[in-house]
Parts: sequence; structure tokens; C-alpha cells
Amino acid sequence: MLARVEGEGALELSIKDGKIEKLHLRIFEPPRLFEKLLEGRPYTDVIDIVARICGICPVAYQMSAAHAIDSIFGVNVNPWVRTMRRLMYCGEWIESHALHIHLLAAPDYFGFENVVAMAKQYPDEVRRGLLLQSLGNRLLRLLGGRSVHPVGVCVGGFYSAPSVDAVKTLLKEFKQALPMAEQLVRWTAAFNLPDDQQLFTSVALCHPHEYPMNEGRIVSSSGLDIAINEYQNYFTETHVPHSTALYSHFNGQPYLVGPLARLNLNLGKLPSGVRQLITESGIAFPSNNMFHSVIARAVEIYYAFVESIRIMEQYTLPAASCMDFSPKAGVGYGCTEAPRGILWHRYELDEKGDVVKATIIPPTSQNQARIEQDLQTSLMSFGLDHGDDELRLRCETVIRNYDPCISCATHFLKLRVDRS
Amino acid sequence: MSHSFYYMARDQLQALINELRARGYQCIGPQVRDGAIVYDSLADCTQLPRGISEHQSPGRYVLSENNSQRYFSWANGPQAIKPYVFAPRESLWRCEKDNTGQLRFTDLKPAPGPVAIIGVRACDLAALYIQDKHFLQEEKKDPYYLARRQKLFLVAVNCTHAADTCFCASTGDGPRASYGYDIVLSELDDGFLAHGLSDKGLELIKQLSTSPPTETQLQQADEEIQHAARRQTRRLPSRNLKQALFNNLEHPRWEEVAKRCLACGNCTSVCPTCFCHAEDEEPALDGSGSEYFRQWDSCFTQGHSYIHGITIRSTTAQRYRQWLTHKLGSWHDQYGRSGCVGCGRCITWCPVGIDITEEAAAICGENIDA
Amino acid sequence: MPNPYLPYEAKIIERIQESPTLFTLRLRFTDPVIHKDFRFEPGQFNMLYLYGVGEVPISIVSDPQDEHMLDHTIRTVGRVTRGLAALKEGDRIGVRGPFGRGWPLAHAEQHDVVVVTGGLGCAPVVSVIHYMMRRRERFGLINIVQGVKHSSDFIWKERYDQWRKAPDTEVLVAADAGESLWPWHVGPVTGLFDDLKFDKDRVIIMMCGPEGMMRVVVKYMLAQGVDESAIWLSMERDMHCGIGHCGHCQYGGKFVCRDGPVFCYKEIVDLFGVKGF
Amino acid sequence: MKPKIAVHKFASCDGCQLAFLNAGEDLLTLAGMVDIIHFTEAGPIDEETEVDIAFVEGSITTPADCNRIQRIRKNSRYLLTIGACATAGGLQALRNFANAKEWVASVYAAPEYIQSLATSTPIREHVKVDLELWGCPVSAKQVLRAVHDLLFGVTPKVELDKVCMECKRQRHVCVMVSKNIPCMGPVTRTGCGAICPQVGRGCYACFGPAENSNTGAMGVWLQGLGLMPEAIAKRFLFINSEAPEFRAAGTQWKSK
Ligand SMILES: Cc1cc2nc3c(=O)[nH]c(=O)nc-3n(C[C@H](O)[C@H](O)[C@H](O)COP(=O)(O)OP(=O)(O)OC[C@H]3O[C@@H](n4cnc5c(N)ncnc54)[C@H](O)[C@@H]3O)c2cc1C
Ligand code: SF4
Ligand code: SF4
Ligand code: SF4
Repeated sequence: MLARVEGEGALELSIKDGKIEKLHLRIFEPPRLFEKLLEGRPYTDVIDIVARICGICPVAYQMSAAHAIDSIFGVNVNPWVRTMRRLMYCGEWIESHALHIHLLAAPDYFGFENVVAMAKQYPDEVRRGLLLQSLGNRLLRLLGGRSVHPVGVCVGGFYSAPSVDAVKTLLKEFKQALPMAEQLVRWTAAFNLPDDQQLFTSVALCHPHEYPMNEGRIVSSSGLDIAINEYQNYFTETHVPHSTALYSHFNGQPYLVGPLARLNLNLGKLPSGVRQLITESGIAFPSNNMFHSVIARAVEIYYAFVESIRIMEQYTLPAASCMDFSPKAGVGYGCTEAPRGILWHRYELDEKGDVVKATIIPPTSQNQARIEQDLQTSLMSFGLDHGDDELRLRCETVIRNYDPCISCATHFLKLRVDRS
Repeated sequence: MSHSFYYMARDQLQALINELRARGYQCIGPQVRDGAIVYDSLADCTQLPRGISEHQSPGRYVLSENNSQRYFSWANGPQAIKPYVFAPRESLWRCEKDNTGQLRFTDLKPAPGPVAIIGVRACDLAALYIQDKHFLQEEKKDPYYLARRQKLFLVAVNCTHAADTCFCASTGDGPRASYGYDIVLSELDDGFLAHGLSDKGLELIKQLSTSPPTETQLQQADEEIQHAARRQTRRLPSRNLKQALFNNLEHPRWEEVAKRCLACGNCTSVCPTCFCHAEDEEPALDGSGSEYFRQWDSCFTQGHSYIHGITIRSTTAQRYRQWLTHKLGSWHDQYGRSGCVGCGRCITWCPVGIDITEEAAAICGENIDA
Repeated sequence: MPNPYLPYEAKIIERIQESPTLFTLRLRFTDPVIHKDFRFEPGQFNMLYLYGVGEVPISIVSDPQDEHMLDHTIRTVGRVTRGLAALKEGDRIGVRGPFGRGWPLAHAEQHDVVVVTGGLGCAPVVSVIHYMMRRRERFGLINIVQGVKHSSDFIWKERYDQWRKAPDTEVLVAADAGESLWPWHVGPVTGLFDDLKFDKDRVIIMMCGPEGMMRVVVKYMLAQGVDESAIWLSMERDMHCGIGHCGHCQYGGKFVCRDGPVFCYKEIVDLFGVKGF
Repeated sequence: MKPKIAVHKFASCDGCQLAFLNAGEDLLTLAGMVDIIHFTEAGPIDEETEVDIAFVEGSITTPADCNRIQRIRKNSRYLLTIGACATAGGLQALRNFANAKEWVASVYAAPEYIQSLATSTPIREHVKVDLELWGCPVSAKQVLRAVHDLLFGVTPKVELDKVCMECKRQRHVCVMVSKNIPCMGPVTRTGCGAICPQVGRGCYACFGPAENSNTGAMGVWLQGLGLMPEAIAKRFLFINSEAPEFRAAGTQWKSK
């Protein structure tokens, strides 16, 4: 889980005779042991606890947990709740993707140390990014009171419904900002990105009618199509000595989750307007260029704007913002599309609704193995004879492209190259 | 008095609202939100809590439905008119600093439009009278309060229902509204008796379709108000409690109540007469400007009695004692009466149900009626 | 009607460091009309606003008839005062006032006067001493008793020396702790009282300082047969608005900012010394 | 010369750092006013240069971090903690009440690889802290105000009052009185804007204890609302379990 993933990164690289002999991405994030501290806590606490696994995508954690617990209690949410969960997810995608694009990715591609330096030369682009990010946060606040660790979500729905006026006000701003989200897609599509075609398996949720967020089956580009509760039959998590992150494999192989995988597998679910924009931007999806992830994020921001506007335009007050239910013992699964990819939860509750056991598999740990694999390939095609600094920058760029929760740390990727 | 009452059918309430709106008033009225009857913008009578009653006890407030067609068959909710005159938070002024270091102050005094509040109770009118005395003293009038106060039009409603926590009869402030309003209504089964006190109020009533009330109607209205008074079980002695309280500053009850009291400030926030506030400001990050504001404070906070290095009232016992001795005691020195109007809000909305009448009685002991 | 909450801009004309932690700001309102019309009595205070930080009540120490000066002597203790201490000549602050009730100077005329200050309390009474010295003939015997924590807290030595030279004027100084060359009394200020000369029936006591000290002085004076109504003291409580609205400075039924800060002991006798008020 | 600032991260969720990254225009303003020396999430990395203000997010949970915080303290003129992790050990401090070794063993297949302390402790237990900002997460407003004050040479103001005060200023209906919902507002420090009562739920104390918190009376009232002692203990032992007041109250209810 993320708690075991994010944090300082270091890369150990042994190069022998022009070949990579060993490549280890080390993760030092101090373990926070969330799965254990969940044990014995009432189901009501779960939503608030799991949010704290990640401050950047707390809603994803809340959503996966809410769905898992809903399923144990046999809660069928009403259409209002279902739609509002989607709306809230839109907020998180916008916030998280905008943060990634502007604070982490763009400075890389434009050759700036960081966003602050970049803002001096590209003030409009950076401001646009900050504005989009802030609108994502506003949406989170609308439904959750605040954008980090929002407090509105509960098992069965929401503690309360936002007022029609509040929705209207925000809707107006979303409509005004829509053209900016569109510009963002065109802007990222024009980035001078490396052409780095790779073979990888994409894994994402797939829903019959909509671009996946909260619901769907787990599918892969290699033909997998399973219910979320079957996940552990196909995917395995292993612990390697060099990292506090657990590594996930699908059929023993690394795989990709996240915006690029999502887009590759769900293009057809996008509204035609969004597809049109993709076509106009000149990038062909599905894409095997890992660096197209950044464009996929921009596309998802744009889509989240379109979707939020659609939802907010139809907003009415619900009869109930939360379903009635009574706690039951059982096992439940939740899997939703966090900004960084599928986030899988499994809970076992007792008859009071207290947690007996929790398992949380975040996207970043699912991408770990894939990142190492990518680094291997990318470095070989980049050329190992580059100096350490150049190698490090390249590695950072590759890693950052996955928007892992260690992204922060990979800004100072400690690279240990052993060129014996 | 009877000659000045007008009878109006129930539908005339909407007509009254319409008349007010036509005169540019923003109407505020009671309505159900989050499990309580609160004041909010009102355009239509259907928003009113028709057929709703409320049950109050220390630390508890529950709504229930009744079969009545009445709009006002409940006693007061968590807020009075206080927030509409003394805002929970408001900016006072802005200061800008230019690059020569010059400061420019801008007054942020509000310029509100006219506001009509419908459903005001006797206790709240009494409280408003007290707040007027506080904020609008001779010399230094509070311009922020004044700006709103001048724009108020008050439609009072005589209480026909008292909550278990009400004790306005013992403070002499209710349940009949006797001053401070523009129009007062007495609700009957099929309509209202209306009385206009101000010229504006009278003029408005004349726009409605009214008829002279019958003797029975007048009697019934009166009887219902008296019934509400009789129903009240709690009371404060009507005499000045100041001496009794200040004679008992070392009473063990202060420590005892402090064990239960959360010092959370809810009592002072819901109290319609409490006026304490704190000032603070919000500077722009780069120092280019700063907005100076005030917000409700409470004698239960640490900051209320802080002077450098010393908190004069660091314990809950001292804070509770400050509140009670002020409210029921030294208030007499300041405003010639007690600061309590018997609305009972501090009893209901104390999260742990501390009862001002019970504490006052315990502390004043047998002196209470002496 | 002017908004009593709105400060006026004032410029620091001079900044005087009186001691390591005490400094005086000499102010002038930038609007000359405001400056000209500004009237106050010794013992009154202003709310000084430090831009972006906050407002604090500070006594006015200059002479009310000296139009050129508007002086505030400030001790650096916390957030705002530390910020004020960092200001220089030419810097601007906000000022509104004057607020409160000052010393009973008209009443004190033809009386003996004992001025007692202690701890950091000297500032609010300095103006009153100045006032009397300038109009020395109107008053009877004047005793000035000053207690400080440490001898290094003692400021304005020259002024004290000056005052001592005035006719019928006694200046007594004590420090709780002193350096070896400290010429005055070492020990609590109350140790000086027996040296005081005044006519108990026609004396006015004015004091300012820590409440503990004031309590002792009150007790002493009452024991000497001084009447309650002849004892005046300046109180300090938290203040935000300065005009009796915010409620912080309540002292029983009084608002210190409006009914004080200078009180006749008789007015507050019931609560004076009771902890928690 | 511009003041230098640093933002450091220990065991945490990164949520408090977002107070900066979500600040929008203010982030750019800040960048113009100071030199950001170290802030991994925003780019700059340099733990060695001395800074004027260091913000610390996260709790101490590993031997390496014990040393790192000492280094950071040495390099920082003014050190302030942001958030529940840094100020009160955070949610992960719940391990302090359990057998952390067992926990590690049950989460990791090869616990011998995991370098972790048995406890999660607030920064104040390791080095001198000049100012603590509470909250999980801290509010951006609070952080920016503190930054402003420090940059202008003033001691920042901290919130001390209870959530109830803000709850009433926002004119929310008390959930405890009207709905019998347990609410920790009366013992919790304000700063969040009373957002839990706003959405109709009880406060779960993510801003830690307020000044003069009567945890005793709070617990008794919660019991009256129908909570079992164990459940009451969990209310106190949650996000700020290392705050002394909450720790004491929680431990007491746990043993009942
Ligand atoms: C009528 C009156 C006259 C005064 N005259 C002088 C004077 O001439 N010279 C002088 O040095 N000091 C004087 N003081 C005390 C001075 O107001 C405080 O020292 C000052 O407010 C401390 O502010 P701070 O922000 O530096 O301290 P902090 O301890 O950081 O206080 C924070 C806040 O608490 C409040 N506060 C703290 N102490 C006091 C206090 N004693 N009185 C009122 N509010 C307080 C203020 O709002 C202040 O901003 C006077 C106080 C009063 C009431
Ligand atoms: S003290 Fe209590 S009962 Fe009296 S007016 Fe205030 S809130 Fe109402
Ligand atoms: S809802 Fe909670 S925070 Fe609000 S007043 Fe009630 S107890 Fe206090
Ligand atoms: S109300 Fe309480 S739990 Fe909710 S955000 Fe505020 S401090 Fe945190």
C-alpha cells in the first residue's frame, strides 16, 4: 500500500560490460502500517483513516473503502449518491493530475529546475494549471468540506447534500474554465516528448457505459476480464528486500495502471467531444509511448470537466444523501480508479462492523515492477555511457512519468551507479 | 387595545411577505434545516415550519410533526436575531500599505438593504433591546451594528408554546411581545390577529385584507399566551440576583459545575444578549494589504481574559463564574437589568445540558428569594 | 459621525530607546487637522495598530497641552509590541483614540498627591507627574514612589532627578533586586511608605502597576486612614475595541476601557483582589 | 537577501504540504518572497543549507529519521511543525499502543528488511520546536498566516479555541444536541472551519485538543449518548493520540 510506497527513492544500478546487471528502485518511506491500525476500528472510522494514506488522492481511498463496505452491508446506493461519488472523483482527478502536470512533469520537459523557475517564463501556463487545480479542489470542498482528507463521504453515501446554490456557483466557474482545460490538452500534446515505444500490459477498470471511476470489471490489454473480487487470483504482491514498497505482478509480469492504461483501454467510453479533441491534438491513442501519460492526464482533466459540468447541470437535492443500512459481518471488495490507477481494497468486518482484516493495494505499488522494467528499457535506449547526472535526470523523468507517490522523492533520486 | 388588532386569514401571511418583498425587504423567516428551526431567507410561506413542533430539554432538541395547520406552534430555535445585527464574523476595515510605507485605511462598514424578520419572539425582542443598549450607547455607537439595525423590520409572533427550557415569564420578557416590533401576530387556528406598533407596521397591515377580530378570537389569543406562560416550569427569581451571586464567589458549586462544563462557548454563542467579540486580521501573504475583522468570542475562551503572560481566568470555574455573575449580576450595573431574557437557549444548546436556572439556584442557595 | 473603529495614520517622528525593553514612539498624525484636533487627558490611552499584526492599548505619556508631541512608551513583551519595537523614524502606524477616563487631576488640585508605580507600570503615570510638575503651584506635597523589578528597569533617571529638585516633592525609588551601585532602596516598594509625608485628609493617591502591589498599597493607605474615595488606580485588562463593545475588559459591571482604566478604589472595592475577575 | 525556507517530510501522507501546493497564486507570491531551499514535492532539494524557517511534516518512525531531524534542527533558525503527524505522532502513532513489531511482521513478508521504530513520535520529542500547527491536515489559511507573520518578523498567532466556537459562528446546528451524534468539537481545537458539523457529522478531533479541554466531561457525556468505554477510548485515541490530553483520556477509557 501507499503507506509502504511513497517516500525517498534511490536507484541502485550496476552496469557491467555495457549491460545493466542490477537495477533496484529502493523505497524508504517509513512504514505506517495502516492495514494493522485499521483492525478493530469501526467501519465509520475506516473512511477517515484510509484517506490519510495519501494526502494527494484521499478520495480514491475513501471511495474504494466505501464501495467495499457498502457491498458487505448490502447497500444499494441511489442514483444521486452514485453520481455524486463520480463528481467527487472528478474533483480529485483534476486536482491530482493538474498538480502532476504543472508541478512535476512540465518542468522536466521544459528543462526547468522546478515549477517556480518555470513560472517566470511560462506564467500563463502555470497560472492556468494552478487555476484548474484549484477548481478540482473546489469540487472536493463542495462535497467534502475540504480538499485534503475531505469529511463528507460515508458508507452508503454522503453525510449531507450540497445546496443547489453552491452547485450553481461552481458550475458557472467550471463552464468558464472549460476552454482552459481544452487548451491544456493541446498544450501537452505539443510537448517535445521522447518517442519511447514499449511493450507493456495495461490494466484498468472497465464499465459498460462510462469512463471508469468507481465501478467496473478489471480488464487488461492482454484480454483479462474479471470481477474485482477475483483480483488476488491473478495479481500477486511480493516483498523485496530493497524496498518498503510491495511489488505487484500480473501472471508474474509487471503491468501498468494509471491514466495511460485507463485511456488505452477505455477510449470508446469517452464522449465524442473528448475523442474529437484527442484526434485534433494529433496524438494517437491507444499509445505505447509511456511518455504519453502526461497527455492522458490532460485528457482526463478535460474529461473530468466535461463530466462535472454534465453532472452539476442536472443537480437536484436528493431525498436522502445516505442510504439506510445496518452493519453485518462479511468480506467486501472495492476497486476504483485513483488518479494513479486502480486502488484495490478488501475488508473483513465482524457483525458490529468493526474491521477484522484489511488489505489495501495502491496503484503505486502495482506500478513498481513496471517502473523498474521501464527504467531498464529506457536506460538501454538512452545509452548507459552517459554521465551519472544525465542518467539520473533520465531516470527521474521516467519515474516521475508514472506520477508515483514517491514522485516527490524522485526529485532527488539518489543514484548509485556501480560501473564495474 | 382590542381596537388596534386586525384579524387576517392565514393566507394573508403570504400577502404580508409579498408586500414586504415589494417594498424591497429581504425576508428572513423560520424554517427547518438540519433538524432544527432556524432563520433563513424566506420567499414563500411553504418554507415555514408548518405543523412542526419542537421538544427541548437540557442538551437536547428534537423536532416532531403535529397535525396543526399553524406555522408558529413551536418555541425558539438555536438562533435569535442576533446574527442579523451582530454578525458572527465581519470585516471592519482594510489597510493597504504602498511602497513608500504609507498606510491607507478603508472603512468596510456594510450598506445592507432592508431586512424583514418574520417570527420574532418576545425574548428575542427583549434581547435586541439589550443589544441596542450595548452597541448603540450615547457616545461611541457601533457603526456596523447600527447599519443593520436601522434596516430591520420586525414581525413578531406571540408564543403559544413554551419549551421545557423556556423561562421568559420569570424574567418578565415573554411570552407576549410587548415592545420593539413593527407588527406582532397572534396565531389562531384559522388565521392571525395582527397589531401594528410602528407607522410602517400599521401601514403594511392596512394593505392586507383584514377584518375586525371577534371577542372570542381576542380572548383565545390571550388565553393561549397565558397558557404558554403557565406551562413554564423553570424560572429565575425576578429580582436582581447581583448581590446573591457576588456574595457567593467562593461557593463550591463553581468547582462542581466546572467538572461538567466543557467551556466550549456554546451558551454564549446561542445567547441572544451575549456581545463579546474578538478582533483579528487577515493579512495578504505579500504584505500589500490586510483585512481587519471581528468575530464572536466568549468569556469561556482563554483569549478572553489574556493579558501578557497572564490568563486572568485560566480555569473553567472562573470562566463559568464570570459568565453567570455577569449575565445575571453585573449586567444590572451596565444596562439596568439582567442580561438574561429567559429564552432557555443556553440550556438546550449546552452540549452537556447545564441548566442556568439550576446553577443560579444552587449558587444563590436559600438566598434566592430573600 | 466618525467610525470609532477606524484608525488614522500616524508617522513616527522620533523613536527613543529608554531601556533594553522600553522605547518611546513620538507620533504625529499625517492628517494635520486630525493632529491639531486631537485632545486627551493624562491617563487616557490610544489603540496603536501595527500594520498586518494587530492593535494594542497604550497609554499616552506626553503632556496634553503640548501639541507637538504624542508620545507612547511601550514595553516589548509579545507579538505586537515586539513588532512595534522594530519600527524606525518615518514608519507609519495606525492610531485611534483617545479612549477611557484619565486621572482625576482637577480633583487633585490643592491636594497632596502620592503617585505610586511599580513593575512596568510607570508609563501611565509619567504623564500625570509631568502634568503636575508643570503646574507645580496648584498641588500640595507630591510624593513619587517607584518600584521596579530590577534596577536596570529603572528609566528616566534624569527626570526623577529633576522632579526631586522641585519644591515639596519627594522621590523614592526601590528595586526588588539591584546592582551594587543602586543608590536607592532595595526591596519591595512598600518598604518606602513610612518615609512618605502627606496629610491623610487631603491626599490623593494615584497608582499604577501590578495588582499585587496595588493591593498592598491600598491596604497600607486605608490603614493610615486615607479614605477609599481618595485612592485612584489604573487597571489593565485585555482590550480589543477600546470603546466598551468587545467585552474583554469587563471588570464586574465596569468596562475598563470606557469606565477606566483609571478607577477610584471605591468604585471597584468589591472585586479588587478577587482572583478571576 | 531573501529569507530561506525549507519544507521537510517524515512519516506522513503529504497532505499538509499541500497547504503550499494548493495555495495557487499565493504559492507563486511566496516563491517571489523567499528562497525555497528544500521542498522535495515542489522540486528544490537541499537539506544541508541553513534556512530561516523550516516546516516539518510527518512523525519520527525510523532510526534514520531520528538523525535527520537533528540535522534539520541544526540547520534551521525557526522550526515549525505542520500537521497532526509532526505535532502529535499522527494516525500512525496508534502503533504506540500496540506491538509494532508484530504489526510489521504481519504486513511485510520479510520484516527483517524493515527499519522501523516501535513508535511514531511527534517532532517535539526529538528537537526543540518553535511553533506547532495542528490539524490533519493543517489548513492552508493557517499555514500562510504563519508564513506571513514569520516573514514580517512577528510571532504567529495560534488557534486555541474549541471547534464549537467556529461551529456557532458558521451558524451550524449542533449535531450533538439536535441529532445525538457524538461530536468531539467541545474538546477540539478550531482551525478547520467546523466542517464536520457543517456536513452534519460529529467532529473527530483531527485538530487535536483545544486549550482547557474537559476531556473528562466529554467522555462522560459520550457514554450518556450510548458509546461503550472502548468506543470512547477510540474517539480520543485516533488522529492525535500522542497529544497528552487525548492520550490520558483514551488510556483511561480503555482500561474501563
Ligand atoms: C489601558 C491600558 C494601557 C496600557 N498602556 C501601556 C503602555 O503605556 N505601555 C505599555 O508598554 N503597555 C501598556 N499596556 C499593556 C499593553 O497593551 C500590552 O503589553 C500589549 O497589549 C501586549 O501586546 P503584545 O501583542 O505585544 O503581547 P502578547 O502577549 O503577544 O499579546 C497578544 C495579544 O493579547 C492582548 N494583550 C496582551 N496583553 C495585554 C494587556 N496587558 N492589555 C491588553 N491587551 C493585552 C493584545 O490583544 C495582544 O495583541 C496597556 C494596557 C492597557 C489595558
Ligand atoms: S442566558 Fe441563556 S436563557 Fe438567558 S438569554 Fe442567554 S441563552 Fe437565553
Ligand atoms: S456540533 Fe459539535 S462543534 Fe458544533 S456546537 Fe455541537 S458539539 Fe460543538
Ligand atoms: S470538525 Fe473536527 S474532525 Fe472535522 S475537520 Fe474540523 S477538527 Fe477535524
